[in-house]
Amino acid sequence: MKISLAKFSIWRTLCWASLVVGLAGHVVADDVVADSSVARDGGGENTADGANDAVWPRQWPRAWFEPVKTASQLGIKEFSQSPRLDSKDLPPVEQRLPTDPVVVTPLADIGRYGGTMRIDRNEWLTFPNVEGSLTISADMRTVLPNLAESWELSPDGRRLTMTLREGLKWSNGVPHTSDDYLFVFNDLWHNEEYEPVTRRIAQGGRAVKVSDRVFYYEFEDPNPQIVNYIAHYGNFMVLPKHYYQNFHPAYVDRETLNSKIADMGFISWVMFIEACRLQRIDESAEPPTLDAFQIVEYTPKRTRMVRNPYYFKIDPTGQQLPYIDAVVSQDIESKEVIAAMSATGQLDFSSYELKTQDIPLLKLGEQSGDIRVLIWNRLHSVDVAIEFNYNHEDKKLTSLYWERRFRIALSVALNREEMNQIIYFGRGTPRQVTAHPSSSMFVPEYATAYTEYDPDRARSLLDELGLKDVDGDGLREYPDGEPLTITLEFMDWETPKAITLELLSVYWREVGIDIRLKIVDMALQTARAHAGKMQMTGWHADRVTDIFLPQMVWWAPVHSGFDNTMWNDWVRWHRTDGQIGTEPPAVIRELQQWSDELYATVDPERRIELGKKLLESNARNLWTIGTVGLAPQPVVISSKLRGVPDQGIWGWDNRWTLSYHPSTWYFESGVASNEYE
Amino acid sequence: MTDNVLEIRDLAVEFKTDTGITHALRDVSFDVPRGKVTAVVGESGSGKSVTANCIMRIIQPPGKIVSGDMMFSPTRTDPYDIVSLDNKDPRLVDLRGDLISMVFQEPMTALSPVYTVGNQVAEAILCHRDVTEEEAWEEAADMLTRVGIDDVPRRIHQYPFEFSGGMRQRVVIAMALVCNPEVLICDEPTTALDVTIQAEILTLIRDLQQELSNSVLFITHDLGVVAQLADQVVVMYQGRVLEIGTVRQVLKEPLHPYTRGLLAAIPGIVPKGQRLETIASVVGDSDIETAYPLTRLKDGREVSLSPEALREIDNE
Amino acid sequence: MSELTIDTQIEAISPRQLAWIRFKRHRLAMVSGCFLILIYLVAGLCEFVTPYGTETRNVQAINAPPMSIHFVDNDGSFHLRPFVYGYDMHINDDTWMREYTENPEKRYPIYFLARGESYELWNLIESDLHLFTTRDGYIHLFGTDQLGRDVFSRVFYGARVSLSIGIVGVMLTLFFGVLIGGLAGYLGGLVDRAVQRVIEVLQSMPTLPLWMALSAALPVYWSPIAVYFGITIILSLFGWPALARQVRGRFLALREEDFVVSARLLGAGKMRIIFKHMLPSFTSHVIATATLAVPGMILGETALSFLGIGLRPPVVSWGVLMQQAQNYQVIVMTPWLLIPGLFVVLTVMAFNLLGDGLRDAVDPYSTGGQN
Amino acid sequence: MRSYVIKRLIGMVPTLLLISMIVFVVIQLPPGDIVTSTLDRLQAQGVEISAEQVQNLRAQYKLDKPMVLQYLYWIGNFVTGDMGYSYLYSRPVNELVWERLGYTLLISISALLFTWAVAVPAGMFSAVRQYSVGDYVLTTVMLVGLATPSFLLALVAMYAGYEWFGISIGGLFSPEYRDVPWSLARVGDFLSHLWIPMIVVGLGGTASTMRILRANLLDELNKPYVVTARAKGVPPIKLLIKYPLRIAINPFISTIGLLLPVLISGEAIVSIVLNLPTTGPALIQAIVNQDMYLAGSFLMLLAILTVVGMLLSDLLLAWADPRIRYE
Repeated sequence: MKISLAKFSIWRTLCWASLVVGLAGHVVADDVVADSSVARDGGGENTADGANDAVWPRQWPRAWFEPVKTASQLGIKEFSQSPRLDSKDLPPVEQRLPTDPVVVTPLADIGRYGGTMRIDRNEWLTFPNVEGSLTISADMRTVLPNLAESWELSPDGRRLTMTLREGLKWSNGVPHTSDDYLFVFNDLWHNEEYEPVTRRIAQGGRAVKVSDRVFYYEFEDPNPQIVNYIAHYGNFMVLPKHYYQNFHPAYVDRETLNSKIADMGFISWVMFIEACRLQRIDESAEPPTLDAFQIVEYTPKRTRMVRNPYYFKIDPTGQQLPYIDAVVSQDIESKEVIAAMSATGQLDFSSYELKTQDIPLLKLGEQSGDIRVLIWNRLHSVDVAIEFNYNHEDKKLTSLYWERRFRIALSVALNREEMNQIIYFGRGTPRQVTAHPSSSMFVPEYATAYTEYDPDRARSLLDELGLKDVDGDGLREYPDGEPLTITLEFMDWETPKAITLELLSVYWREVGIDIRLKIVDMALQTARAHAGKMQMTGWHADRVTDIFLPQMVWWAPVHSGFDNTMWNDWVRWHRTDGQIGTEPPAVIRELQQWSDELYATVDPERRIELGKKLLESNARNLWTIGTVGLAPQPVVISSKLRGVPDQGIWGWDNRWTLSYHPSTWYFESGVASNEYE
Repeated sequence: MTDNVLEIRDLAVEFKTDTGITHALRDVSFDVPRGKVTAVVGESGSGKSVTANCIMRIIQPPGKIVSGDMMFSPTRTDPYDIVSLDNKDPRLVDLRGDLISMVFQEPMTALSPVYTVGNQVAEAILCHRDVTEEEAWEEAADMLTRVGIDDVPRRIHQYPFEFSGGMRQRVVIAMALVCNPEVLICDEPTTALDVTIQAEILTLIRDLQQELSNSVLFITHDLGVVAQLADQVVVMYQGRVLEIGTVRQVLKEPLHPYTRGLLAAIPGIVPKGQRLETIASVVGDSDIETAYPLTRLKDGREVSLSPEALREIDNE
Repeated sequence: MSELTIDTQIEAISPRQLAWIRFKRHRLAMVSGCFLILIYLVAGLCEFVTPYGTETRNVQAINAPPMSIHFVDNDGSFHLRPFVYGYDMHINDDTWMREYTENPEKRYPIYFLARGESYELWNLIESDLHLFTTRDGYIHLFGTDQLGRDVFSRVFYGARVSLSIGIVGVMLTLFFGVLIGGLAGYLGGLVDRAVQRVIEVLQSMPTLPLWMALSAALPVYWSPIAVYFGITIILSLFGWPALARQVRGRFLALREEDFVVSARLLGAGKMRIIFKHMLPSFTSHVIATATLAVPGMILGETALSFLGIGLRPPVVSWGVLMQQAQNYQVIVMTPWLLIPGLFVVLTVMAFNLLGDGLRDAVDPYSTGGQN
Repeated sequence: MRSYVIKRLIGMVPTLLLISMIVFVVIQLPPGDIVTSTLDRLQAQGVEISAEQVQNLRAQYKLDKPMVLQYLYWIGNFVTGDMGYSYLYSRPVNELVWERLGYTLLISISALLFTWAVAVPAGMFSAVRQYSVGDYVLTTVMLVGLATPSFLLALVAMYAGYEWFGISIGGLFSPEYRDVPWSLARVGDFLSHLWIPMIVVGLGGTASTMRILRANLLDELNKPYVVTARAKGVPPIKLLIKYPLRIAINPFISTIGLLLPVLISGEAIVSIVLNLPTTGPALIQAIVNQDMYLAGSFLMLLAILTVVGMLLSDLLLAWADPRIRYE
């Protein structure tokens, strides 16, 4: 038992420990942000030395840490295409590829064309259609070029200039230009109908076109985080203007637009563009894409995608990517069925809806030889972070929340090691909510603060607060004798929340805190989170890597949403400069100020310093309580699927598979494909 | 060919129930003469209907024929013993409805409510004759007319619940006679009907019998009906035959005390002001309980009496 | 069932005695009745009957299979006191499965009426006496769930909730059904027509989708006990029409009976006539019908809880237990978590058989009464 | 007959109106509404929305109007075939419901047929061979079927289907047929998947149907008209079918209408377990996500389905039983 545990975590422990020590000063996101050229060269240097091989799985090609090379750099002159395209009435492949195509390094072997990948619809999130101007390196700290061949952030952090690659085309052959970025930034994000309140990252900004290939984002205040934002979120910042402008009031007169939208069965153009963009409607098959696959058929039950003939990436032998011809995603409504379908080889790639507890079943299915079960590692700091609603209308409750001793009591009441054994087969890590070990702001002590199991201490802390069991039912009441019960509402998505919280409620009841669980769905969670009605909720603590950490989801009241409803009033107060909401206590004001400064500073040292301060505050005060994190994530693939790394990091921060280049995944011979035409 | 179309000998039927074996028929023997009307009389439970059901071989479990034989001598086929027929014997199909047919007590329920009368009458023909549906319906219409139903072309398509009780019984009779059976068994056909209608039905049966010259086995408890209709009378009690004779013999000069009792219990014969006799008051139950074999007398009648009583009769 | 006891003092056979005699002939119904009495008894005393509480976890036995009871140990010697062997748990590195092997070293004898975990019976009587338990080690006759909780104990704690929902729900149904059906049948006319229409409408709606919609509308902050009653009320909301229809029919027939007419002529009030004269005359039918309605309630609760919109932890009901067992994994990996389902099946069957028996006993001519 | 049909059709109108009111109330019960769902989408992208904007949205969806008006809008549009807009799927409800409703209907009807195909012969056998071993075995099996929660049955059937018959898990098609146009092979594949939900949904109703039939038959078997027909010389099997069965079956032609809501309920939960593309899973999704128009349309259409089912069963009964027709 002990041995196996050790064996499994060697990689992880080594990885993060040495990374913090050895790499922290070397290749960090901040350098990249400050100067793109450094990152491009730096990445290359770094992966060359042996230390890196020890940190990251040996299997990963070092090219995954570097800026992509182009065909001319590697001297590739001959290009070829999938036989599927031979019969099509298309220009030759050389003309479809950009002037200097991007070369992607596969995991190991050069792949072969063909096959249809079957996935669950939600898996499309993780098997991404994510081509943005910038992208993330496999180390989750470095920003790399993608559609843009270079970028430059001005020293004051106010202007980001992007230079696109030459000859990029949408999947319908229409040239891809700066206008496609300007359309999103200026015409959507700064349109009052589309976004009544401009999102934080775009506030006081505009996009300006220099040429078809060059444009820049300019901001009133320093906004260096825009680079990280684009690296992570860039695919949402570019849309085919030539298609969407037909549905935008700036380009079509109102009456025509309204009647057109109404004819299509929509209430407003905003809803149409949103639904189309998020691929929820039949029309989602119409707009062209820059991604590896384009949708050709959309129904509420399934989506069919085929290769984009104008995709801009090739493999080292000059073959146009992707290798796989088509992807079919079906809407599997019953989540319970997905594990069974995965285990019986009915899906070629499946992970998003799988949980750690599913691993034995999947491993059993692996014996049939149809599938392989890879164990990746979730990047979530903890699988369930407990969120106190400090602004709840029940003032009695919030004043209790505000007691640090109360939060500490609740934290040490949790037997995290037992949770780890029961839910994670002992292969997770008991933790608090803090940065991911890969982060430059990670401090190990913050992760272990108040994680030791000490129910006696919890009881005495609660006693100190005057919470006593008056009526003898084993549960504590308020000092004035009123019953104390907390309702925890949560969505059972992604990480194993239901079982974790069931266990948590047992521990808390053991120290006398009455906690009630209620599973809710997205709409209800959102509604109640917005209204600040939830007394307590839980969400997995992602957004903890360097790319994402400055967004300040967990560390300070500057963001609220369905996933974070700890302090809505304080967030509002901060966002509106005190016009609405409530002024937070001084200690919270301080967090907001640090957060603002961290967001705006262009000084990498200062940023790390501020980040650590915020993390320390959380470790000391336990604004949120953590459970178990860095847990194993099953990834089920068809045994015929090649190019998927055996070990990977799983989560939203790195867009799940983005840096492992799904376009280079391929099917071994013998896979039938009837999906293409 | 014998004069009797049916000769029943020593027929015994038992019903096995939770409480033991009930002897429904014990050594029943009598003949049904050809072309005559034989009436079987007796009170409820005397075994009249069981006898009829035995002849049709439609006795339901737990009832069972345990012994005896019923020699059936139809004109159309060779004679055979009905009792000995196997359940799957093809002759059984001809027997039921073709050679022998039956009219039941309850005209209200003897017809299925979900089929038209035409359908149910024609079915009887279709079961036995190799004719087309149209021909069967024509024959059925013909028969319905003969049993006195008006406006047959319309009514043939109606359902039983659209008919009055008497009309329904006419339909049942039509159904029974449509194949021109050699024996017609009427199991209390008029009991459930109004008195006026009773008379009409009886007239109908008698007229048709004379017209078609079938043999009729007429089961009833009504001695008035017997007098009107029958040539020969069989008196039954508790599963036994007590007395057999011509209608004149039995009704005018009953030999068996039970028969006498039966006659005495008929209202109307009793002078005004006198109490109506019960059978038990005429003959003690114990007398009837004692079983004696049927003895054939000189005048051809048969009676089940103690040797003493028989001697007495002889002496007269 | 107290209605069915025979008063031997009465010489003439009352209708109830007659019914009891008829009922006794239904052997299956008798067996079912005994089973139900037993399981209600066990559910009522589940703190005593089960060795552990609902939240007691055994971390050494996560998803452990049921233990078998032994009399003969590994050396072949016989012990009068039955015992179980403790488990050795090992997580297989390849399959990630928890593999359990019986360890002959860990022999845990079973003691009856022994001291164990302390509890409060009905939140009143404090005790630690259990029907059976072990002194050292642990005993999981039905195995354990994913948190290492004893399935045996949870099944019977769950029985308390599920079975009481059946009874409480049927009581509510009865109340609504008899009241509404009775009024409609007695008053007739406009009221009757309106009730008829409502019954028709409610009966023509698929119940489960409506239950789903209503359960989803229960406020999240409701306490478990409030949710319990909420669910019960929702379940009975669509149960009463069938009963009301039947009651109405009986009322219509009874209304013309002599004793009712005479009561009316004597000037008795409507309510008095209904409750004093008419209701008692068909109590037994109502009881039989109510018995047949219980399974629907129990199945309804399991279905809603199974869908996650009924009861929820820490309340333990059969439906809540089944919710854990709702996926393919359970059948393949931990089939013993389906044991609560077995109890649902047995109980529902028992109620059906008992109801049939009762109905035959009180009304031998009704359809379906041939068993 | 015609006047009977017309009378029944007119009688449906108030029923349906009443149902629509109940449905409307039910879908209004859960907290939250469509505006919150819209907020969710905007918020997911880091957008916060102002109170005024919320008000505008509410006005846009007529949520600021009184309940009665909202109901009238809804039912008025519904009658004219406009079922509103699903926010969950971003599609007009019209486009979403029919295919699912079709599969629901298909499964329910095949379950009904299964119920009959099993219950009628089994009931006949049990009645004719009353108290035989076969009678007890059949009764027991049916009773177990009746007592087993349908989701449990579905789970076990899913497992058995995969382990023993190699039927792919989830859905109504094998993977290779899931996404191709209809063909004979696809129909075959569909049928090979249909039997699991068909049996699981149908089994619950089979037990009660069989028991009713058995009892009815036992009542009818000794009726005089059966003896008459027997005496007429009708062969045994034909006799059984044409006479007692024909009558015994009438009372439960009228129960088809009552069976339909039960089947649809069963279908909903079974489809959730088996992941079938029917109304059940979509309905629960719509309910928990407060997709009011979608949930309301499903509830309403299912109710209409059963009301029409009841009408049809009444008409069928009238056709089968002349006594009713001529009343």
